Amino acid sequence: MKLRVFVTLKPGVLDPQGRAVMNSLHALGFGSVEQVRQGKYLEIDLEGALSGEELSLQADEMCRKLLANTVIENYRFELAE
Amino acid sequence: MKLRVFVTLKPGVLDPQGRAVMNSLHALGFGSVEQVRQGKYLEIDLEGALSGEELSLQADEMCRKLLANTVIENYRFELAE
Amino acid sequence: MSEPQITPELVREHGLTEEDYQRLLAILGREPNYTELGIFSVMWSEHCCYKSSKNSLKRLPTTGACVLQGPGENAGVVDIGDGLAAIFKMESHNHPSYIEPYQGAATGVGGILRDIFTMGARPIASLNSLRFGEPDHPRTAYLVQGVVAGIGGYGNCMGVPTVGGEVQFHPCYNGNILVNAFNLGIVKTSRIFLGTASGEGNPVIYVGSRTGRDGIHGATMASDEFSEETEDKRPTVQVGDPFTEKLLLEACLELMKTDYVVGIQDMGAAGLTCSTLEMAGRAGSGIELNLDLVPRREEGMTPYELMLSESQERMLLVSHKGTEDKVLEIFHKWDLQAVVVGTVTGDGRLKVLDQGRVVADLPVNPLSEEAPVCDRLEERPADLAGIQQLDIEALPEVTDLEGALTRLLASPNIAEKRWVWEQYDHSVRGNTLVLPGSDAAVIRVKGTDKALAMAVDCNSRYCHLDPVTGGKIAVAESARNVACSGGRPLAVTDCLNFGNPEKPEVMWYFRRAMDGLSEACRVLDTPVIGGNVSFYNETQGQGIYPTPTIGMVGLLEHADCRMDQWFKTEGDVVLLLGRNSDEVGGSEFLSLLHGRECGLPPSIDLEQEKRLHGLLLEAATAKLLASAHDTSDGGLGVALAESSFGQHGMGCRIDLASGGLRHDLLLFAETQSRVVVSCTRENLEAFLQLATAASVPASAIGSVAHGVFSVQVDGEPALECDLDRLRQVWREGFASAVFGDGKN
Amino acid sequence: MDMKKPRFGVVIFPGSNCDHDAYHAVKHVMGCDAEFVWHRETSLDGFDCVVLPGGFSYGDYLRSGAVARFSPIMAAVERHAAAGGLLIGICNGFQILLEAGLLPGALLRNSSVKFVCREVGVRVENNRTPFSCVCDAGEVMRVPVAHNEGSYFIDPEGLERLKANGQVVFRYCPLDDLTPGEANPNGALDDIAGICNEAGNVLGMMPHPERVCEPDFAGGQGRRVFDSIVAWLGRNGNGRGDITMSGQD
Ligand SMILES: Nc1ncnc2c1ncn2[C@@H]1O[C@H](COP(=O)(O)OP(=O)(O)O)[C@@H](O)[C@H]1O
Ligand SMILES: [Mg+2]
Repeated sequence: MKLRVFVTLKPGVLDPQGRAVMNSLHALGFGSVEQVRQGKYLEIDLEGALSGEELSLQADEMCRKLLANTVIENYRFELAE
Repeated sequence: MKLRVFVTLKPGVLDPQGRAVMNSLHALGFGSVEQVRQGKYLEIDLEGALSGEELSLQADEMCRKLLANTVIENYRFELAE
Repeated sequence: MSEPQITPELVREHGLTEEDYQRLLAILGREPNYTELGIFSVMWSEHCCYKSSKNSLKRLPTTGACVLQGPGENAGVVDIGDGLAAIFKMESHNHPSYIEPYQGAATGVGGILRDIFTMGARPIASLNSLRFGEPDHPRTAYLVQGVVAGIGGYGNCMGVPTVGGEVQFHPCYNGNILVNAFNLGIVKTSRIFLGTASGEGNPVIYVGSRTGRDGIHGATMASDEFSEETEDKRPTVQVGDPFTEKLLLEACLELMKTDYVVGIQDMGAAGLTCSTLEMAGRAGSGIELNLDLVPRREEGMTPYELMLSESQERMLLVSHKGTEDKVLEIFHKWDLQAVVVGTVTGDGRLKVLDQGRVVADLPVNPLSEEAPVCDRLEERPADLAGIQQLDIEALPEVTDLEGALTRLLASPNIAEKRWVWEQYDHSVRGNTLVLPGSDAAVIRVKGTDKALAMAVDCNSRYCHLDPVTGGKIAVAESARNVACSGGRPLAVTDCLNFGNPEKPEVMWYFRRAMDGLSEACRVLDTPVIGGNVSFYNETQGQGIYPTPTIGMVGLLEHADCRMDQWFKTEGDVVLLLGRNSDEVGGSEFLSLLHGRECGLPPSIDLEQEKRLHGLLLEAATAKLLASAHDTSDGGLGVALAESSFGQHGMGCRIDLASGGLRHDLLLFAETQSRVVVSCTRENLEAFLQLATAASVPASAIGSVAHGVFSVQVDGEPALECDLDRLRQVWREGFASAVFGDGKN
Repeated sequence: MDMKKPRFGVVIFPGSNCDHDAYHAVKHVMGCDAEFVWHRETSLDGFDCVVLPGGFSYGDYLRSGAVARFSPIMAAVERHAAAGGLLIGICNGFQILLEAGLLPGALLRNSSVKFVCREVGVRVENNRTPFSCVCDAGEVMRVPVAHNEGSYFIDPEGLERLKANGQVVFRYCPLDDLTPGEANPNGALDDIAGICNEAGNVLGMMPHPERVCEPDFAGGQGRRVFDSIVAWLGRNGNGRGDITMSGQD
């Protein structure tokens, strides 16, 4: 199984990296860029025979415990074969 | 328009972050984790009236020029309303 | 697994000439297999065997009273008293940093740190010497950002302060930047470890990161010119893992408190190949290596790949038989991989096994001893005589001296480098007595009264115009920076960055620069204890200027006798040591204000230089001086301004005697062996006596004044500047030249 | 009064690199007892003050402090804090305390998106804590920062609570006209450089006082923090005296 996790900063939390990327894109001539938010993307290979429901619970636990800091970040994940 | 960009390390390129996350997940009892690769995820808001084809070209250019370091990274993107 | 046939093409692709190959056949007594060919190829690459430079390097002075270990080991060692030694070295990571600036620079730092701690020393200070192309070249900003972030990223994580360095910009580096990393560590003289594999039957242990397909052919890549095809070699770029290296550092130092270790060496270029061959070579022993036991990061790796991989953060060590379990335990405590992968043998051969098969079986000594040495042709560049011409009289006089000073201070070569060194943790370990920004960094040696001063320097424009003089000045200036901080220059490490040695002009430059370095090191009594040669710094046939960078280390017996370059107290007397002249050839002034790079660089009298250092040291020891700053790029005018930019807000009021010199030349010529010092009125007499005794010309030229920058010549106003504005120009020059206004 | 020397425990996580500096400051400069504690240990019994030092625990991979907070020693750190023992996290140590929930808020990437190492002004906002009790209110110390992720963040209600409880112990402030760079080196909310918990016995700060405890280093003003700890421990007989956090910020 493949678990894909997306971690993003919560709205309202400053994102200096995103801003720096936006400025660079503007400098490169990509004027249509209005906002950039930078987050993390994790690809996790899982083995084992957990069912969909249990797997989801486990993935959620990984995110809450470690992968995201819920004080400042939101997370979202996808499970795929 | 929303542009979502996923940047990942090329296969074979060392990913010390991914390894550290994996070790930590193991220590937390998530023994089923076999591999972790950490990448970047960017959400970019675009304004303007470019068509699908042109937009794709532009997005691709952004990735090549700035968002991904193609020496060691691969990228992939999605465009959505 | 089918391996490529050995064909003439394959041999050539491995960078071996027909002659090299015949030599290889003679050593082996048979055809090599693919793995063996790979091993020969990396061992006989320029990078590993110094075939073009060996003969010239032999001429460098490498011994001296303080030298405990000269070139040949991972790094050189000097005695600093109190039972302690300083281990230091500088190394280049130019090509990788051009391809991937962050990772290239980061792994450069990682490599030099391993060279230091592999000998048992704890790294306590790093320096870096950087060369980029023109500030407005399209790639420069990207490269500057990446290289600086990479050096910081690795060093900061390691907890080793980066305390100084230099950054220069010149079009000759547009396609070939230079990233030279220096590190210094401290060790007890009784606990120095060498890279030797002695004692038949002793276990050979692999520690650190797993082996992946990183940088295969990196060692040969460093010996190739860049070309369009280099693009394809890109995946050879390696990613650094400073966290693992930090664990490796702590584990190694913990291990080195025990008596288990026989020898230890890091795996740098050509990883397992180089480390096994060199360790066995030094001991006159052999090694049997079982590749099945080598930890791997990827599946299906061939013996060729395993032997040639340059994966970072790995070490090889030999321990006493029977202690291996205890050794492994220490590494495991630090969450590190550690495995016995072989045994020391007595047959003088490197034998490599893979799945029960012998995949390489080579005699150790002949491989290095009979490595090819090239007697490269040399030829004086035909156009040199032309560019050495400069009619100083005919040079239009610059009358707007304030404008000239402002432009010089804003030039990214002279402007403050704060943008760079604020990205480096320069105060971790709590020893940094003189922070970046002054002539040399001064680092206290904990547990003693002592401190070490260190600086890196090279003026490649001088070397381009006259390599002998340029070489001498690189040594003299770095030593002068150390002396200005109160240190007695002890010893040198070098990083010799040149173009393609197969070009006779490059070789001509190289040998002349060596002559200059050798003579200066001999006269100043600062032996070369290690370093590195980087050839092939060329892109599409365009080579860099010769850039023999010098890293100088000096000792302060008493840390509280240190000096820095900043004026301190209103009313202190400002003095100039040395004599002025109109030697404006090769200067920053000539380049910036006249757009010309020509003439001969300033001349240098090494004996005079040595007396100057002696005087500075005496004065520092007697605590007579409040500040000392040498004049270098930008000459006397810039030196006076720089001394006025300290935290105290103290500028100066100066009246110079022109001695008949044109005012622009008086202020901006880069005449050597000059230092601007300041002292209290009470100390003036005593200091002048010392100067007279040392036969160093010293003249009082003015006094320290708060918030003022005013220079008269022969009583007439020459520079009346707003100190705050000057300082601001100098502060902002770097970022605005490289990133444009407002950005970054 | 108990004249026993205060005992400091300096925790070493894999990747800690200011551990030696903290140890040097408390042991060799302050003359206190100090011991290193490896992160796999499970007890902190007998320590009057525990230091989580700076560095790059676990390489700062994922997020600073995210992995270290799960180290075995952290259970003992939590017990030590809950029992009222003094606990100070510096730089990476601060990040670990936040990740572990022992202090509120989070640290974001510096607004410059660059690592920053520079001397900054650190103003004492609350001098009634064990970490600032010998300082004058409003006193400014010259202390270096050195970090990538030091921009303190907390939601508006959280910020109000911090202020109301006097939990903002240190703020960045200008030094003098000649020291370049903005007073606030990282974009921290409300210029916050250091905070404590409600009880006042747990402090986290980004600046590195341990690097500048001797006069040769930036004037040695970092020592004020350790002088405070020692004075406070002395006053309370190394016991777990009550901390009065009262008073508005
Ligand atoms: N790359 C760098 N890294 C750290 N410090 C640097 C770097 N470049 C310059 N510096 C610091 O800036 C100051 C001025 O450098 P430089 O102009 O090269 O001095 P000098 O002319 O005396 O050799 C020195 O203290 C130097 O250490
Ligand atoms: Mg200098």
